[in-house]
Amino acid sequence: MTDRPDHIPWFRKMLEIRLFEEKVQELFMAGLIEGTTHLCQGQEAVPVGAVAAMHADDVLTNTYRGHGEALARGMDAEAAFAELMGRSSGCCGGVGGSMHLTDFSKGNVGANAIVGAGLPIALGCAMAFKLREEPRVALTFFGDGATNIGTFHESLNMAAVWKAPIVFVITNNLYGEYSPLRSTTPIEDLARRADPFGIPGVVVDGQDVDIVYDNTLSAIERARSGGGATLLEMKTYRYRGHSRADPAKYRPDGELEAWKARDPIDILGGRLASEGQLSAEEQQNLRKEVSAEIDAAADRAAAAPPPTFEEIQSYVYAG
Amino acid sequence: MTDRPDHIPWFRKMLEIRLFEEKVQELFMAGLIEGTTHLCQGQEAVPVGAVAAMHADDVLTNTYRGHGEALARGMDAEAAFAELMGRSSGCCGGVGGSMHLTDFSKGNVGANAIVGAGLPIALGCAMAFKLREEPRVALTFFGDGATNIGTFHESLNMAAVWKAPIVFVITNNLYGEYSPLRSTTPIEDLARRADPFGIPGVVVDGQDVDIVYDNTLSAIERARSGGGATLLEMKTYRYRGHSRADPAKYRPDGELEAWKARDPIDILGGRLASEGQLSAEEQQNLRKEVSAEIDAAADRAAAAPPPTFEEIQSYVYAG
Amino acid sequence: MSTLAEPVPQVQAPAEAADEAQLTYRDAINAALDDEMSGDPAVLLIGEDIASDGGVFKTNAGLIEKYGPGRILNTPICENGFTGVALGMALMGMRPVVEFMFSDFLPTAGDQIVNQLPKYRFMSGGQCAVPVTIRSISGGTGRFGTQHSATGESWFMALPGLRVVTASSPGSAYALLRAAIRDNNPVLFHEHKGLYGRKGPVRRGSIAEVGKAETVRGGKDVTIVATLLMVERALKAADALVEDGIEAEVIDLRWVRPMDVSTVRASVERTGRLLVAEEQVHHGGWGASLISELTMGGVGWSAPPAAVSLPYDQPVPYSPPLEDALIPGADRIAEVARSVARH
Amino acid sequence: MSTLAEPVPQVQAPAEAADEAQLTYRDAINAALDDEMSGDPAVLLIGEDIASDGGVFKTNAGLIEKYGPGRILNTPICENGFTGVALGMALMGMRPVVEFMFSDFLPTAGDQIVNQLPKYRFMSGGQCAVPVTIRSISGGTGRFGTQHSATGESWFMALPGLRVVTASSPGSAYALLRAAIRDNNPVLFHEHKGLYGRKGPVRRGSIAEVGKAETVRGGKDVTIVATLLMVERALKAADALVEDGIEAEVIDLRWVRPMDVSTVRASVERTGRLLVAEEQVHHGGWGASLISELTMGGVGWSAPPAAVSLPYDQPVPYSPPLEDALIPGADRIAEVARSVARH
Ligand SMILES: Cc1ncc(C[n+]2csc(CCOP(=O)(O)OP(=O)(O)O)c2C)c(N)n1
Ligand SMILES: Cc1ncc(C[n+]2csc(CCOP(=O)(O)OP(=O)(O)O)c2C)c(N)n1
Ligand SMILES: [Mg+2]
Ligand SMILES: [Mg+2]
Repeated sequence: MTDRPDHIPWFRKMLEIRLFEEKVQELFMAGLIEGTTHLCQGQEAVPVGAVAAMHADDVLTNTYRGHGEALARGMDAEAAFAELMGRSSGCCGGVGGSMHLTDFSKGNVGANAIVGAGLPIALGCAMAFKLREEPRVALTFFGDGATNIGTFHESLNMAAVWKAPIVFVITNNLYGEYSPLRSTTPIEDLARRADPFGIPGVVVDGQDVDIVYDNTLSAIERARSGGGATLLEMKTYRYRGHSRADPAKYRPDGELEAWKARDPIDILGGRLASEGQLSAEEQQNLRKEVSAEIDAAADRAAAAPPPTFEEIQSYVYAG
Repeated sequence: MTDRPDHIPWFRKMLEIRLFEEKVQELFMAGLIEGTTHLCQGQEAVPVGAVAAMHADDVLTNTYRGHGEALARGMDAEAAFAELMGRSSGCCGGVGGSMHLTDFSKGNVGANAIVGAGLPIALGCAMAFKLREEPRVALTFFGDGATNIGTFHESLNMAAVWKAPIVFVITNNLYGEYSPLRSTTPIEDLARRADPFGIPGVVVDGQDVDIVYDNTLSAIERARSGGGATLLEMKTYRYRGHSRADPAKYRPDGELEAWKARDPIDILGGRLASEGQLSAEEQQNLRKEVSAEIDAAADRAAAAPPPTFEEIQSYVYAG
Repeated sequence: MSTLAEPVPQVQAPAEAADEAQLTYRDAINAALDDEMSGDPAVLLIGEDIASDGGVFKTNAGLIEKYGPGRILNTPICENGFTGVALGMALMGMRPVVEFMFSDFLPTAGDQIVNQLPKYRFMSGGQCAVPVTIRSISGGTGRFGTQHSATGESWFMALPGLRVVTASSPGSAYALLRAAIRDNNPVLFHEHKGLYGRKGPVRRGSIAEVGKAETVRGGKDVTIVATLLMVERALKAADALVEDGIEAEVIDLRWVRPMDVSTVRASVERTGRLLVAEEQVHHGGWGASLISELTMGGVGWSAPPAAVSLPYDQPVPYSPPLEDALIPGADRIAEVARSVARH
Repeated sequence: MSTLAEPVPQVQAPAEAADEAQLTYRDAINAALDDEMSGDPAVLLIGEDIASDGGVFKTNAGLIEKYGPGRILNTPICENGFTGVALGMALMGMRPVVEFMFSDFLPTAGDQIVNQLPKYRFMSGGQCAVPVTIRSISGGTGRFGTQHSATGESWFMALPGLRVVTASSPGSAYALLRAAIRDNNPVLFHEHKGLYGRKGPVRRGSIAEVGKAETVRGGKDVTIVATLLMVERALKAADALVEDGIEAEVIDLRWVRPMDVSTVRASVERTGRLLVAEEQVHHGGWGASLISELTMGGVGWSAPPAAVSLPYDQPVPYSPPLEDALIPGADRIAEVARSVARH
């Protein structure tokens, strides 16, 4: 394992993501968030570990299930909630909603609601860096289901032939909507999908934030030093259904429980406790603290007004 | 090598394709064929060997560079020439042209001018066979360049997950238009692109019609017996430029000559001569015979009228 | 020179007469699928997540149990690929019904929709037919945001060889979907996700006529032409207009291609006034083509025709109050109808 | 309620005044690319086979030698992918010019063109700009057959956030392409493959105004609006009409989005008569939107407007005489103009 940064902020961030998502669910029930939302409880080690390996001026694209990466890159929970509530103070002025927690100031250059669309866009960022000889890297986060759509293939192919500074991160949570991976994908380890492009593909335990961090760091360093693209497959699981409307009845009995037994927050929490860095009690207190912050952020967000048409007019065309 | 069918018709068919394409070039110069055309001189072993392995009720889709497969499946040269000249008697009534030598009566269910488009269409045919439990197989022919577009990936993925009776045939002639394979594709052996779908990928010497036949037959038999899809990579070369307008200046010195030294017609011709099946003189006579047939077919085609709007009206909508 | 040279196909006689039942729009679609699947073994469904739990919008409830996975092909996420698969199946004699979870995804299958489905028969010289139906789930009001709220009903209206149809009610959804599946040509069938819960009469066994609009309310003062959710809102507007002494005729256009200009023309020749109600920007949409055709045909306008469309040139925003304000409501339709009627 | 709410952008002043030269349409495009590339290191070209031998239509001759492979990115065959790459580059401050070898391939990049390029800035709440130009090679007359002859100029006209422009001559190709590349929004730039060899005056340094049509010939009896190849044919028709004593005004529409309705309206207010000349079916095209806007705006028609479009509802066939008969020629434009003028 490489020389590791302080883990307590990671633990805190994972808690923040977990509690943020739970709050989102609650706000949905209360009618304060409308439409749909795609939550990532259970997957927190992936955004936190991967983002920790990025430099501040690296960029990422991600998906509708993108709250984790947004928060991991330091988006303010209030701006995120406000976006989900469609308020003018949201990170996208309230026009984006749950599927678009984009924040250019934090290098989150596009949460996308179209499966696969973010991959070539991230590659474009990477190519801009390469052509301008800037030591920057682009990451793109997407799901297991996205490895079946053509843009996945097109993006990996171009990235490989151009030796682009990019890292492709599959968050393999075993399902694309209601469809289990095996019903749509003929292989189990998606990392294998790197081979026809001659780039490395790595299977990563997505429940362990340290392992996520280490593997992402290697891939990013490889990219930054001119070694080209890597495909990382993070094996993880989403605790909730695909979106708000989905009770996830398609899951076999016991599957959820088995994954919960390797909860990413518990894994890191256990490690911090056993290393004497953060006791169980301290973890409990931290959870309460974060929870209070989340509640307060949601309240502040709810107090903001929606945007006006005048306000959003300038979002359509650039001057 | 499997129990081989009579090779003389294969030799004749390869000659027919070669001379047909040369005639097309001539007719272009004479202004009798307009627009563009994509010739396949040098690649003849692929259509002839692969098609020889098909049953009559198997089907294929292919591309704008599809004269070889059309003739190999028994399309009348006159109907092909007439199509290229835009005559009513053409295989598609003169509305298709050089890029669309489609003939449903021969199981050629679509020559396509969009790179990659024919793959999922062939897969649909294969799935119809599978769902209706018919012992039929679909083949789809496409170029090396087509392995970079998304539909390639999507089609192989679906074919694999559904265990469809299909054979994917890459005619790897080392170039996509002006771009050499290595400038657009990060690996050399495209057969490797089968791996992420868990299906076999086989590199095949596309200059030797026997080897083409054997490998295609195995793949077809595998598909017919429920074994699923195979990706075949036929290594070959096109003697002419991409299309009529292309002098192919991008080719390195000596490359064309090196490939001509392994000309597919010469390879089979040499074998037939050494086996005493068809002497060099007989081969010469056959060439003259085929050449005369081709000329006559072109003349007959040229005598036919173009279609009328009344005639083609019914091509738009099915009743 | 006619610009709508497309031959109007013969009327397809209803297969069986049957009773009327009250069904939701969702259940009407389910019933149409069920009836076509039971009547013709060549009909099968293709799409993402369509087999489990009735599909994302529950339109397929019960079908997997009844017909099994051989008739309901759950696909990976690859719209262009599986639309091509549908085309290939159609060439081999099947009648696939493809589901697009959101109309916004239609462009991901752009090649198959633009270059293949409508042209395949033509460029083969009429050697084949392409009986593929694409069910596409359209429209706003759901707070689905910028990339999940398009109606898309006009995106592919300029393609000879393709038919494009929209369903505004349970009854029309049922009869039109059956017509679409039975048609031997590719049909893009638009459902509106805001209508799934609506109840209405469905005549089981009815099959709509291809290319025929439906006058859903008679009136003499102004003609309102609408599609999808806008039909309901136009009818509501017509109710409100009664108080102003205005009798609005409401036409559900149904088919964006081929377009039934003559039904609209006959109406406008009586009313002299036209309003198109569209959940899209006017520029490039069916409303513009309709107004153009009528004008070129020399209709005698008593007042200039008008459009109630998305009033701002922008994509659909998530923010709920803005989405509501953007999509034409009955009030706005009534207001514009009043000014047209009084002109 | 305006249906064309899009703000008309400010006029961009020509960067430098310069001399007029006679260039081919092909060379005018080459010159525009060269001038933008030399003036701004952020401009780069992306596309298939664009580096070798000047590209398939030779518009890029000499550029690879001058700017090297870092400014001319030759891509694999994957239109959706490389259009997404262009978008990503634009987000990072570059100004990519993407080449689509044939407009028919635009739908293969449907997702990036419909859901990404025009919406990316909007759904981010205005956080970014997307200065991507797509050069798309359009049109028939080349005997390229059903899947390589589309103009496609109207396919994406209904998308707020996108601009769509067409070039009809060397001079307009040059000035419009420079404007497209300089615009901070995604622009779909259509070239007509039948025009590459045409020669005409090009004012080096000129930059066209976004959204502005150009009156290319004055006249008082009838207004003819055209794009791409149809502009040349409309001008030829206008010449022929002189013998009938008809003075036709010819307007090169240029921008399909935003559309310069006011220039056309001003003309039609004088002539009372309008003809749109389109290399497309009328249904769903810009001609229909133009006629609809004018009619809704209350233009006083002296005669019903007319369209010279593809006269049959079918894709473009290969057969040369049929292709020639399908695409409107000067004769047909003149003939219809006569009947409109005499109405
Ligand atoms: C092109 C496209 N097709 C379909 C959808 C609908 N859809 C949204 S999410 C999703 C499943 C994606 O699964 P995966 O990539 O595994 O990501 P996850 O949702 O599990 O994070 C689907 C089918 C879409 N958004 N875009
Ligand atoms: C989607 C699409 N993009 C681009 C083209 C233009 N084009 C026609 S053939 C070709 C090269 C294809 O190369 P390959 O697949 O190797 O086949 P080959 O021509 O060598 O037989 C290209 C780029 C096309 N027809 N379709
Ligand atoms: Mg998943
Ligand atoms: Mg090739």
